[in-house]
Amino acid sequence: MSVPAVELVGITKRFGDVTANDGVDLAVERGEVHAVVGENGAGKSTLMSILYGLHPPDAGHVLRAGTRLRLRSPADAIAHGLGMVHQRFRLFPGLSVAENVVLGAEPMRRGVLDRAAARRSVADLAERYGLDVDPGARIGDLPVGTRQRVEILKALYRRAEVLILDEPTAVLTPGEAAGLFRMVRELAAEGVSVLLVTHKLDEVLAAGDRVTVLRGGRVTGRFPTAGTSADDLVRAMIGRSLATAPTTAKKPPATTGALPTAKKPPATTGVPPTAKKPPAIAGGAPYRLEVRDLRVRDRDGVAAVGGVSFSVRPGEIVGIAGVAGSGQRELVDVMTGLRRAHSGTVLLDGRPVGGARDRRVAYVPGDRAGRATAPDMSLADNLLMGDQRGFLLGPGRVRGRAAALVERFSIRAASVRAPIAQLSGGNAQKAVLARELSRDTPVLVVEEPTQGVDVGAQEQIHALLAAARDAGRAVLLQSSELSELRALADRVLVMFEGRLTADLPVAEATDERLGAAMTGATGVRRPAGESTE
Amino acid sequence: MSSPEPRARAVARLIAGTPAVVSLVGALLLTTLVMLAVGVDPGLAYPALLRGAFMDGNLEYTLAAYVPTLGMAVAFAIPFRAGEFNLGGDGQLALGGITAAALALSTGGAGSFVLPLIGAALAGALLAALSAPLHTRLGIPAIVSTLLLSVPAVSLASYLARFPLAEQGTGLAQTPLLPLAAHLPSLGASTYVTIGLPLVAVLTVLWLLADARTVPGYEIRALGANREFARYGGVRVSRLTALTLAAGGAFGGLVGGLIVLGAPYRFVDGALTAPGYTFTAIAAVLLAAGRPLAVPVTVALLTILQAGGQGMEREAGVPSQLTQIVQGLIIVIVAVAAVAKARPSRRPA
Amino acid sequence: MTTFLAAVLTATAPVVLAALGGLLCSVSGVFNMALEGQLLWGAFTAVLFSHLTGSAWLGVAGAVLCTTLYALLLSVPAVTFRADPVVVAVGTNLLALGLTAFLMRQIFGSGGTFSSPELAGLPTLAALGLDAPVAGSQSPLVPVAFLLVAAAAWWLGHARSGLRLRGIGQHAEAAESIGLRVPLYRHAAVLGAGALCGLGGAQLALGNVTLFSEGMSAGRGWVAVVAVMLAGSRPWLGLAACLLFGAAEALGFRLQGLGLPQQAADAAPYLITLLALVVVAAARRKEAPV
Amino acid sequence: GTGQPAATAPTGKNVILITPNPVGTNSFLQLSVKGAEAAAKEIGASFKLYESKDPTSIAQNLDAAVRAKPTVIVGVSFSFDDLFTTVPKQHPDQQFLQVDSCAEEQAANLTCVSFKEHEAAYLAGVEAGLLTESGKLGVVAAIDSPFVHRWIDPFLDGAKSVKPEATGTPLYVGGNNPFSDPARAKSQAQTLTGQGVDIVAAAASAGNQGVFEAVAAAKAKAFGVDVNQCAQSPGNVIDNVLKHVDVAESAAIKDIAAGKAGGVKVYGLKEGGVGVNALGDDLASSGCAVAASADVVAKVKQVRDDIVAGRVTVADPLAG
Ligand SMILES: Nc1ncnc2c1ncn2[C@@H]1O[C@H](COP(=O)(O)OP(=O)(O)OP(=O)(O)O)[C@@H](O)[C@H]1O
Ligand SMILES: Nc1ncnc2c1ncn2[C@@H]1O[C@H](COP(=O)(O)OP(=O)(O)OP(=O)(O)O)[C@@H](O)[C@H]1O
Ligand SMILES: [Mg+2]
Ligand SMILES: [Mg+2]
Repeated sequence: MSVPAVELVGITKRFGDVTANDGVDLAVERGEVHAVVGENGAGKSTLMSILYGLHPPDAGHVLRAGTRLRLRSPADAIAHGLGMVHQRFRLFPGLSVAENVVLGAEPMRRGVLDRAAARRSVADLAERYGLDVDPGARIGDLPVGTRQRVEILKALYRRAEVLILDEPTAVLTPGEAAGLFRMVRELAAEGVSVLLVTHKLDEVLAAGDRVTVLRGGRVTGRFPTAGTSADDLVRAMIGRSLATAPTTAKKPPATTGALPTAKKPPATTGVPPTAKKPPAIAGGAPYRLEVRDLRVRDRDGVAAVGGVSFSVRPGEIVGIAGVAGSGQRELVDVMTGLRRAHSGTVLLDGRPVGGARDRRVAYVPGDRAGRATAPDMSLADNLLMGDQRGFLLGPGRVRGRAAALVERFSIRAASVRAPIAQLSGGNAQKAVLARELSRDTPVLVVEEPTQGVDVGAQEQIHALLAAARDAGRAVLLQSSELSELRALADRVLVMFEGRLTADLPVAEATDERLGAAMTGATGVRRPAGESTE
Repeated sequence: MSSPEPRARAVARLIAGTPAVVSLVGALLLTTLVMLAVGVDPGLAYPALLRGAFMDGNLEYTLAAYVPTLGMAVAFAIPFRAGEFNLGGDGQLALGGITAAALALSTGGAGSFVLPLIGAALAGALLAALSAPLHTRLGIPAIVSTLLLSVPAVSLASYLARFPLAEQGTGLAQTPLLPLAAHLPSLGASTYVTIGLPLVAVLTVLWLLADARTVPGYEIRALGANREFARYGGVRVSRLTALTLAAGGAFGGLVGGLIVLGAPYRFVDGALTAPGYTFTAIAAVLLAAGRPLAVPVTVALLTILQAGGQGMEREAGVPSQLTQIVQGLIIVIVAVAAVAKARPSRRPA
Repeated sequence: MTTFLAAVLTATAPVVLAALGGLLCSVSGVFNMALEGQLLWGAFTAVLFSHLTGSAWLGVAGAVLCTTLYALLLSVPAVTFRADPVVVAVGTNLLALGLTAFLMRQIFGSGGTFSSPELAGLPTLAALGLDAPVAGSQSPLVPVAFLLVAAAAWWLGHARSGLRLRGIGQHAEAAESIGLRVPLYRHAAVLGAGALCGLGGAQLALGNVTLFSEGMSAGRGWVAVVAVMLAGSRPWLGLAACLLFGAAEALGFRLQGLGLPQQAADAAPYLITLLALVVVAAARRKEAPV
Repeated sequence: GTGQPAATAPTGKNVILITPNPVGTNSFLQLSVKGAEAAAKEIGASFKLYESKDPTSIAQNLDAAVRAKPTVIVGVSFSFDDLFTTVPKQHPDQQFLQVDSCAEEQAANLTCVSFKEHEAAYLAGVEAGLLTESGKLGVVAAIDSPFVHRWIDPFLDGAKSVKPEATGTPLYVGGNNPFSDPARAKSQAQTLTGQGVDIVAAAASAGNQGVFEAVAAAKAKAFGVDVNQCAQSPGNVIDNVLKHVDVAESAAIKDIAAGKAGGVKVYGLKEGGVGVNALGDDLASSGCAVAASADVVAKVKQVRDDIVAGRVTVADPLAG
């Protein structure tokens, strides 16, 4: 075999008591797409960061084409042809897309930054790889999905010979993800080595050549993708098979050790939840949540939501799909009380949602660092938010409550007193879910619940959502994973340019129909008595 | 190539393990060198520094300076926990002081010292609270507005002391002596250590408790850590911003009142701002680096340095410029030592 | 009116230079509150070198060099050791106050004020043959100060290093991950601010007047800090803030002559600046209703 | 300050001087240090200077001084009025000297030295009234405190006594460091000269030099304060309002050391404790511009005699 393009040898890394990597060996050939999978907190991001010069390893070293590297900072890594797309964005909020992409390797003309050239090359790259971005837009104004695309453009622009992608598709739409993998294959064909960290095993099997599985910081499996099944990977990852495939979580969740038994309504065992009659609401109203002709304007006075009406019954999960920036965010903001509507109403159990954050709605935001957590606060403090009541607040109570949630939702954290920023991406997401799902509210609004969480946790989260539904809560689920929507939702709403372009029972929500509605195609069936105008 | 490396690294780690010690030792070495260079005998200066802070009856001055500095530290720290910078301490101090003086004079002492203190705290709170709507409604950050409001407030107090409330026939711009009933009771024999000390101590403890063990304290911390997160969690962001600024301002005003109601029992123009309590306090809070419990300690450190500096001037005959040089250097070095304990590294990725 | 304008320009120039330095630091993500002490140090070293060499220009050069070196006292602790820049600044400001007063006694043999007919001050533009109504009475450093603002505005917007500096200030980890040496840029910004304060101090001590007196920076560095807070990363806005402030101050002097109390004149620049901020912010609010 | 760690004198005598502010640029405080140092030397005592930073530290310095039990404790200025009302009574064996003011209730062990600087300012005003061409006078003072009006009001009164139509404008430096902001003082003097003022009296401490620079450029003239400042800007300074703090203070210290303590010693024109350079024997070599106008000098001497004789009384702004 030829000399690997890059090789990690015996990498060990500890953070205090946590051993994130424990003697990891990993080699990537030239032109190979090498996937790295593992549970949340298995040490994937840490390994990639070491390779990229962000962390010095405690032991072990990195070889590039057979030569030992001294990686003191990313500058050294970049100098050796490495490029990385981070799980957490590293973008300059006040600069434009083009500036973000070229910074550090700027096109110059007569000693001066050549903005026109920068925009052109960014536009060209974006077109070539089918990534939809406006090179002139300010990063701070862009939705997360678009930001992710900018991160990818940055790596492409630098023509890295070894490209590290840490969960690049976590916030991409399926179309975009497909585009990304086409691009990855193309790059590999050009001789680029790609390290791909992801939780989506279908992506691994489709796009990867080989897979390395990490568990608790150690390598627990190495597979060629050919002839390997998702189940093989899962077994290496979590040491057992999944009881049910994630896509079938709609069925009553199988009992696994990690599941919160308290949340499981006893009546559901063996009975398909969809067949269950929704429990009655006080006052006899048929709907938990009613949205009537809602209109929201954004900062510039442009209609972000232009007349949306729908309702959610108790015991129903309603999915929301749509390309990023179609008004989902504003809609959710109004439903949670975080934003005032321009006109229209949102009723929750017959009473309007109002003013400040409405505590009757549990809400899992899609923007983890921006809204759902305070990265520098402790895990315990993060788990408390929304439930702070009364006046006195003993640290024992806070930590005790946190410890219970950590236990119940199997969040991997060294200590509940450490900043949540030290948690791995997926564990932070689990913490947010734990906090919101543990609250007993009539309505649950969830954005991208499984973004960045491992397959085991995905299964668990889906089960929890189903349990919430079975408990009679109304669940609104916004997700860019169509499979997730189909697996969980009873109905799927599609938004396009601030309006509902579809309201389909799940059985009719095929990829084609959803895709059409997401791009504004009309002719979609609407339930009687409701209108989108 | 690789054999000497681990040893070098081990040594580096050993040193890095005790950076606070190393930098403190470095600090002392450096200041000693500076002393020698400028002709001060360190053998006289250091003991004089300590004596100036603790002995020969100096302890009461150190305590007397500790009280206002600690009060101003809390005045800065409360809004700081919520992510707001209160740089208007001088204005709150002066306005509180002149309000206390005006109340004591106009009531002829009928309100004892309690009414003037309440008035002082309210005046400071109102001034600081002005910055809240400027931030939440107009987007003008408190760090700017508090600073811009500070000088006018100091000027206003100075104007009042110079004209309407002025004592006649003296060379200084000052109010007349305040009525006896309004004087702060002293603790023990000293005139400098008054009940201001237990008052500020109790209030500080209350703040520390509120910060660590109450819902508002938690919400304030969350607000400071991530404003959007707090809003998402149902925190009344605007109201809490105003509340923290007002609470900080109240501390500032209260300290002004305490100074005026203590010796020399009048508002002397410039006397409240001249000692620079505001900035010493800010430095102390920043030194505490987000650990509220450390604030009383860092305040003590800087106060001792200042009180001791005076003693050093008097007793070792060190001229005041040299005291400033030594203090300046020590502050720089303590700032380094405070963080040298390797900040918790943020995770990447 | 011309004397008024000339007075505003003269009074503003040192503040503009210091503010520009502070702005570079704030763009790079370091909050620089050490301007006051550096301005003082610049003024002292300018007078010292002018005195030693007999040339005002060598005085300026000496001030720039010495103040850049002095800025190491901020940059090394704050950038290399990541100490809190505000605390460090409190220390270096105090140090500058003591050090200048001490060295003054050692070198010039007297405390308080040093001035001498032999001390070379900066020539006016008129003396250099450039006589124009407002400009004639200014030292060459005054136009230099305003040109430097223009240069900085252009540099931050168009030069590669300027863009990188802005990026570093916005998100240091992001800058690091694209291989930028964050500390390097920050050191450069802080030292650059030192150089600018040296220039500002030289203008103050050899341009505005020709002397050194203890504590003569007299709060100009703090005004510069306020200007930086107002301006964010926009040099023109910083200049505007300085000019507004300077104009309000000069107006205050004139109104004092008409019976306005000194305290009101002292407060005026701050109140007018705040008022201007409020008006601008309110107008912006009206434009874009939420 | 110029405080040197002086070795304890063999006699065991010592003098402690406490200033209300850092001495820094303050020529008045510099003089008081000079006087006390000189007196200490003469009586064979050691000398220590305690510079205060603010009112609180004044009290602390005083307490520390009392503990040191020196021959005499000297406190400078009004800032000691409150303290010297109480402290000397508590320490009857300790001698105190207050310079430039006197505590309301004077104890027997407190000696006071005060000055009628308004008389000297009046004389300077007479000179200004005679020399002004525009009839517009100005004053640049550090801050608007009652105390500095002792230089402003009598100055303008003196000018009006010889030129009734003269007008006067006082401006105050103010700002962050009013006592040491020559640039701002210069700017204010420029404001005045821009308005046609041709004589500016400077009472701005370290700002004075800025005033001199401004008048030099505008072909106007200035007055200095406390010490002879004529040489600082040759040809541009007419005269100075002098206050011989050093002389008076040193005399008082020597008296106290000799056992003659107590009472208030007031130094006016009569006692020679205040004055202007025009009255001095060394006028010709003083460098002051007034030397060129013999008639002005003659008039000043006449007014001085009138004041000493009580034919003219100068209003003390502080007495009002
Ligand atoms: N800077 C840090 N300080 C402390 N602990 C850390 C730090 N970075 C990572 N860890 C810990 O190291 C372990 C591995 O984290 P890492 O981010 O590598 O996981 P991951 O495999 O990327 O997980 P995910 O799939 O959730 O992103 C976790 O337990 C995490 O909490
Ligand atoms: N300026 C911003 N700062 C921080 N986070 C932002 C910002 N803009 C958008 N986001 C985050 O990006 C996410 C998407 O935002 P946006 O409303 O534009 O898209 P959307 O319509 O909700 O689509 P999707 O959620 O499918 O990406 C939200 O979760 C939001 O929290
Ligand atoms: Mg990760
Ligand atoms: Mg993850």
